[in-house]
Amino acid sequence: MAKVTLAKALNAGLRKAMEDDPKVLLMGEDVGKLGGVFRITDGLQKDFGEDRVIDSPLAESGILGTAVGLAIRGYRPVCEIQFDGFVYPAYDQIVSQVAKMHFRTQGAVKMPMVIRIPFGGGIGAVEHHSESPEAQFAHTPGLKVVACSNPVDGYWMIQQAIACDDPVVFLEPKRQYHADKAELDENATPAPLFTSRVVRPGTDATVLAYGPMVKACMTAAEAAAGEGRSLEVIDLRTLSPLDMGPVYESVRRTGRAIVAHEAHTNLGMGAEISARITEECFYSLEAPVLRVGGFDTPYPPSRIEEDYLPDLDRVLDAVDRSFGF
Amino acid sequence: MAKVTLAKALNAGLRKAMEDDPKVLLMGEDVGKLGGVFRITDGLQKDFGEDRVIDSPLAESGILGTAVGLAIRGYRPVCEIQFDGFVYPAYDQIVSQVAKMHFRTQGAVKMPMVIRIPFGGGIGAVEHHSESPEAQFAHTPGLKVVACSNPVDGYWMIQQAIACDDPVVFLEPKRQYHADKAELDENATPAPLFTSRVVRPGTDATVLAYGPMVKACMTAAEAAAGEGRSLEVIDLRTLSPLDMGPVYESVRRTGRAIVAHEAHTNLGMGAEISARITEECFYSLEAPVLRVGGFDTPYPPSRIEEDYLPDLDRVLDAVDRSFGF
Amino acid sequence: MTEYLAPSPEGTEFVQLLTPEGDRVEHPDYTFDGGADEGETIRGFYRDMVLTRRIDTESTALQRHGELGIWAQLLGQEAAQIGSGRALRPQDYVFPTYREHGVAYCRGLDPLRLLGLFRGVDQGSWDPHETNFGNYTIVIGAQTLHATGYAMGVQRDGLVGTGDAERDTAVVAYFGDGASSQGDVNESFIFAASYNAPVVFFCQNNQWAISEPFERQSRIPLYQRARGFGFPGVRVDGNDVLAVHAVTQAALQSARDGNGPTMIEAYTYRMGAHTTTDDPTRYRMSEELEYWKLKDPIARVKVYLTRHGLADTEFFDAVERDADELGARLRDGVRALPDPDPLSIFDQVYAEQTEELAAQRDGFAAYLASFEGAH
Amino acid sequence: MTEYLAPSPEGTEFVQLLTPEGDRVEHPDYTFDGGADEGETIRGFYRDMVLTRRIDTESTALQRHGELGIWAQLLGQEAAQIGSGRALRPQDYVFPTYREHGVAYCRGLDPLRLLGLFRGVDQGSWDPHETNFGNYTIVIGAQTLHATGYAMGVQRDGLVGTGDAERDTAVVAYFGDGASSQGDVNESFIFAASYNAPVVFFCQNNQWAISEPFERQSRIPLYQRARGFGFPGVRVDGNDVLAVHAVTQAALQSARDGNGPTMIEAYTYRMGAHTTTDDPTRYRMSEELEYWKLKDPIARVKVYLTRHGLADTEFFDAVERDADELGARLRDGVRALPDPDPLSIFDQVYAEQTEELAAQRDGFAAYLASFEGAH
Ligand SMILES: Cc1ncc(C[n+]2csc(CCOP(=O)(O)OP(=O)(O)O)c2C)c(N)n1
Ligand SMILES: Cc1ncc(C[n+]2csc(CCOP(=O)(O)OP(=O)(O)O)c2C)c(N)n1
Ligand SMILES: [Mg+2]
Ligand SMILES: [Mg+2]
Repeated sequence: MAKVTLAKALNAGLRKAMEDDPKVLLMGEDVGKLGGVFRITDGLQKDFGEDRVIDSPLAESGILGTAVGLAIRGYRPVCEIQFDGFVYPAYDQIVSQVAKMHFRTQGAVKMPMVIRIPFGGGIGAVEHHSESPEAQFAHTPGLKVVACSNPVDGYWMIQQAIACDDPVVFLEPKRQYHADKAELDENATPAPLFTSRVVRPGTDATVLAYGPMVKACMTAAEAAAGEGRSLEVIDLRTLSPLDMGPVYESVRRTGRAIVAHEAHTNLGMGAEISARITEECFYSLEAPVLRVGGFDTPYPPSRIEEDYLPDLDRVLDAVDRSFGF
Repeated sequence: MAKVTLAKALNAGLRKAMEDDPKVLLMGEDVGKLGGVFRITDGLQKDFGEDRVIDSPLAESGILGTAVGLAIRGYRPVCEIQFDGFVYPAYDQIVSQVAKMHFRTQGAVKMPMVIRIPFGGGIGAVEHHSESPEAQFAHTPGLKVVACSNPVDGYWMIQQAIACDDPVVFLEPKRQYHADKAELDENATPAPLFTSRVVRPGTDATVLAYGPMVKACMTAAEAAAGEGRSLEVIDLRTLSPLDMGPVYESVRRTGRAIVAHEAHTNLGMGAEISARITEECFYSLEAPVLRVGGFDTPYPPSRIEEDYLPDLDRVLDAVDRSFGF
Repeated sequence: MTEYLAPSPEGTEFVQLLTPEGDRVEHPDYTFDGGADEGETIRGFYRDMVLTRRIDTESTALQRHGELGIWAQLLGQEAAQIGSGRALRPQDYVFPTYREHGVAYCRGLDPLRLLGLFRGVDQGSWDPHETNFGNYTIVIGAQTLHATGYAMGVQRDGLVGTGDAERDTAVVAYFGDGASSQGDVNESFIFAASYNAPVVFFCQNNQWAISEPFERQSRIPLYQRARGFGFPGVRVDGNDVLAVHAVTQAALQSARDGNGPTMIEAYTYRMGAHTTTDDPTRYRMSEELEYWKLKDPIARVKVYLTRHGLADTEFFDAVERDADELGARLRDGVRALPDPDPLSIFDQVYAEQTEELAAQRDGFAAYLASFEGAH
Repeated sequence: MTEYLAPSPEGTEFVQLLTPEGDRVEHPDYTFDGGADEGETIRGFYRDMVLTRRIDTESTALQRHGELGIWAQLLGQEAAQIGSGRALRPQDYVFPTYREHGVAYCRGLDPLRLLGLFRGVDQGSWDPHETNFGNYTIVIGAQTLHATGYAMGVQRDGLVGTGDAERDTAVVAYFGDGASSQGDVNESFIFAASYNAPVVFFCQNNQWAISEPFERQSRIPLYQRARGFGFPGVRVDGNDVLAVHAVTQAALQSARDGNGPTMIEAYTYRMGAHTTTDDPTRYRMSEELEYWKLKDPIARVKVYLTRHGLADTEFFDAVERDADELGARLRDGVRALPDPDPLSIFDQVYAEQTEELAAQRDGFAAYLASFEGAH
């Protein structure tokens, strides 16, 4: 297969999952003829029919609530939330039903469901189209939360999420959908879904990221190398559960850690990761874990979103501050 | 005024606020004749009428959404969510409208609204009646979040929250509603709303809590004193913004910090507080900030909730572990 | 402008087949189908209702004695639940609220499973697939969407309109008058209508949502809500087990045949408190209760059976004995319900356990063990 | 069982006062109130619609030239918006979606304020109290609850049914056919009916919710939804400015008089794309567009004015010139819209700034300053 974008890779992954298991359904607003506003489901209704690629009425709680019923009936619904900011009408169904059903029934009822959410900013959109809601879902027991950062992971992770018997909130960095292409080998064996990955080895400091921030951190590492600083970059990939093993191992070597995400810094993933690293690697830390996140304001008007979003410079600034300790 | 319970103090505070400002309205399910399932609004509809104490149809999004409209019209709605687990149907209105209106309109529209939520467990209830949703609101810019822990604070904080021109999520430890009484002096001058308070001075370690956990931590400090350990206990009172000044000051003295809450540990308030303390007091820490929280499972059946809830023993256990470093 | 019916106590369209006085009456659209032996069927309904009421009164007593944390009473709603529950076929599927004890009984779920939830030893964790009776849902209205989605699954399984009575499947969503105000319930109407899903929306209008009267939720009869969404709605005397059975049977068959959703408003009354923690005297008149006592769902059937010599004292005594036995079984059974192992909760969060949570479990186990010595 | 009307292209009840061919027709319930000088009023409507369309086409062009990030087109919905917008009194209050450019124009809001949102220099931050035109709401349906709550406030202010035309106040909630499926919209019907709030629910059924046809949302005409909630609903030709004006005027007056909510379904068509990022060719037939072009809301008024000698070429030319001027003003104005100061966002989160956020602001200011030297 040729080089593909994240959008195409996700589309191919969804197609593969639907071929492999007739119980897999896609649901959401405009996922049919239109193929979704980002075209991630492009062509799937044509090939799998309206019963398996379901255009829903305009109601997110309805989408998630009916998906719960379909799951009880033995289906594996993959729900598309059109934009991150529109997941909240479905929040009650996700937090009180999807997340708790397995626990409530002591396993008698499983929720093999995927909730696809294009997330993050940087596309010049209006309000509610650039949110990063991951921390709220990661705080909710019963849900699993993952974020892909590149086409190859997108292709494999979406299939693994669909195959998982637990509900998975699947975060897609919309800013990357049509950006960098990557070579996709459909015969490769992917890493397990709930694992983080060292994407760039280094020795001086550990930089943790996921989704859209992985790219920024890789560029930052590149730049830092120029200045003679070797940064190890880890793509967390899974946010709940967190795969901290490789992180602890890395921080024990480097003694310094920086966590980056677009989500608000206050109570973002960085808070939990900082707390855990400090608990586990206390004596190895040369500096406190530093966080580079979106500010604690609502997402701003698009003309200044690049000021709001953490970028290469702010990551490097944090690295400098870390070495300042 | 005689000694009062938290329930009575909140009722008195609401009454005072309604007397002071005719624009203050109470809304919610069963807040009228019944006075709410916890009787916090007892007698208020009788005295202020159905236009100011409004029994709403059974729809939380409807309650919050109409409250937004009332606020735009110049009213100061105080919405009661019957139980913590039932705030989620209103989550979209809270996160995307209440929290963002001031920012969206650059201050042209204010949201002087209070969202009262009886929260936490320990009352032997069924599912959804013992949740601790504070972290999700604290993660949301535009909202302010406070939690009272005793009758005197309840009386003052509810009035201060209503007087605040920003939306305030007001968390009430339902387990304490009808527990310990306290002497209430209505002529005293209360501390500002968004301040934390040292409720027990100490020298060896700092224990941070809010709402229902303050009591457990005070008892723990009592017990620790018996074993010759002097714990300083701080009632955070405000969760967003956090008032970290007194916390840093304390931790710099003691070198050890323990944060306790009923909410799930993962991404709970303890994570943010741990991250901030580590950032600010790095060189003063003798041990990592330790967290004592609810487990990362849904709230369990009531017959074992006491095992689930952090208590005196688990706080002391954390203190021991802290001294183990 | 479009006309609409003004509010009226029992609505202009009100299906009744057995009056409070115990007289059978005709209705143009509905007749009771009692099967081969109608008398036997009605005796069965009577027995079902008496046993259901006993489950309720017994559980209320158990709560008073501290054996249950709370109990949601159904007193007065027996006909609505037995009439609809007995109209179900084995393959049909039920999505209940937290008050459908009578429907649970019809589906063959052991009442002790219900008590487990109200005692707090579990959260109502029965396997719904064993009885096709879903798990109790406490968040108001949420289950109506689950029912609609399940019905969409039934459509995809090709089990609608095949004409095979053993296979064609309908789904029932139970909800209350208060629930009719929730967005989820109205969205379930939207989805069900849009996909023509085989679901019956069974609303027990028991006049109250805790302390709020029905009028707070709607100013017109609730069954008329369905009109606004493009499917039929009907109001039935919820205290008339024969009418409820007839109306539900028709709605279920219509769904199985592929004619889509129907809304049924069972007009009834919550004779007890909302739950054992509620105090209705704070918000409603005792006259109202007296008025409804005259419409008791069980009494009218007893009168009918007696007057027509369809049942004798022997039968009624036998039913009482069965009720006594059931009561005794519940009393003994509830005390025997084992408290869960605190460590078990860590294993029930996910189908595929995470290392994180397993570690938290081990940590807590070690912590608990650390006290073994102490005590 | 309750009857319901089967789906029909334009419904059985459809208020029209000016045909697509430009002929005035009678309707039993509604007559157009053109005031002292009807001709003048209708010419005004024509001018309003032409200018509104120009705002739309100009903005679409500006988006193509990269001056706007996105634009939500109203092409084809001019009559629905001008007809309703011109029926408002100064004291009435509007809660719009993101597409009510014509209503904004009627309320006297400078179109440049709208462009600020679509350019991304702000989020549509006009002060709604200056024009009684609320802020654009992007989360589908949310504003219908705000409108209902605002109307509840109007009731509490005693400004309903006083008989004083200067004071009695109505509120209008605009929403789309797709929005009718959202829980919030249906809950707003519940609350409005329960409190008999003075709110008019104005639905522009433009046949599409992005790529989803109206039929996905409802299988019966949308105006009938109101029946299910106990208040009147009416369907009007949304491309007939006279009918929309008449129907809206009546609904507003009914609300001001204390008769509660009304739902209006303005049956119209989204002639453009959903937004400038949308590609309708993926999901709808060009025939459909051709069919609706024949119902153009502006053309029919021009024919009417001309045929009855109510306007001459001079008038039409003058309107064109006004439109050209407006277009020029928008082109120049939009480029002049200043980008916000990145630091300003920290000051707009709260009415009472927090130390926490002030500190974050200072930190960011220092960080930005650290580059001053660099560049
Ligand atoms: C979303 C939500 N809000 C509030 C509650 C609290 N609550 C439990 S039962 C109830 C009233 C329900 O009334 P109704 O739907 O008529 O059912 P009934 O109890 O009368 O059978 C309320 C408000 C809840 N369980 N869920
Ligand atoms: C809660 C929510 N879900 C999804 C969206 C994305 N979205 C924006 S407009 C739209 C379609 C709205 O259709 P309709 O209500 O008919 O209004 P129209 O755009 O046709 O004027 C959708 C799905 C949104 N803005 N809000
Ligand atoms: Mg009820
Ligand atoms: Mg539309």
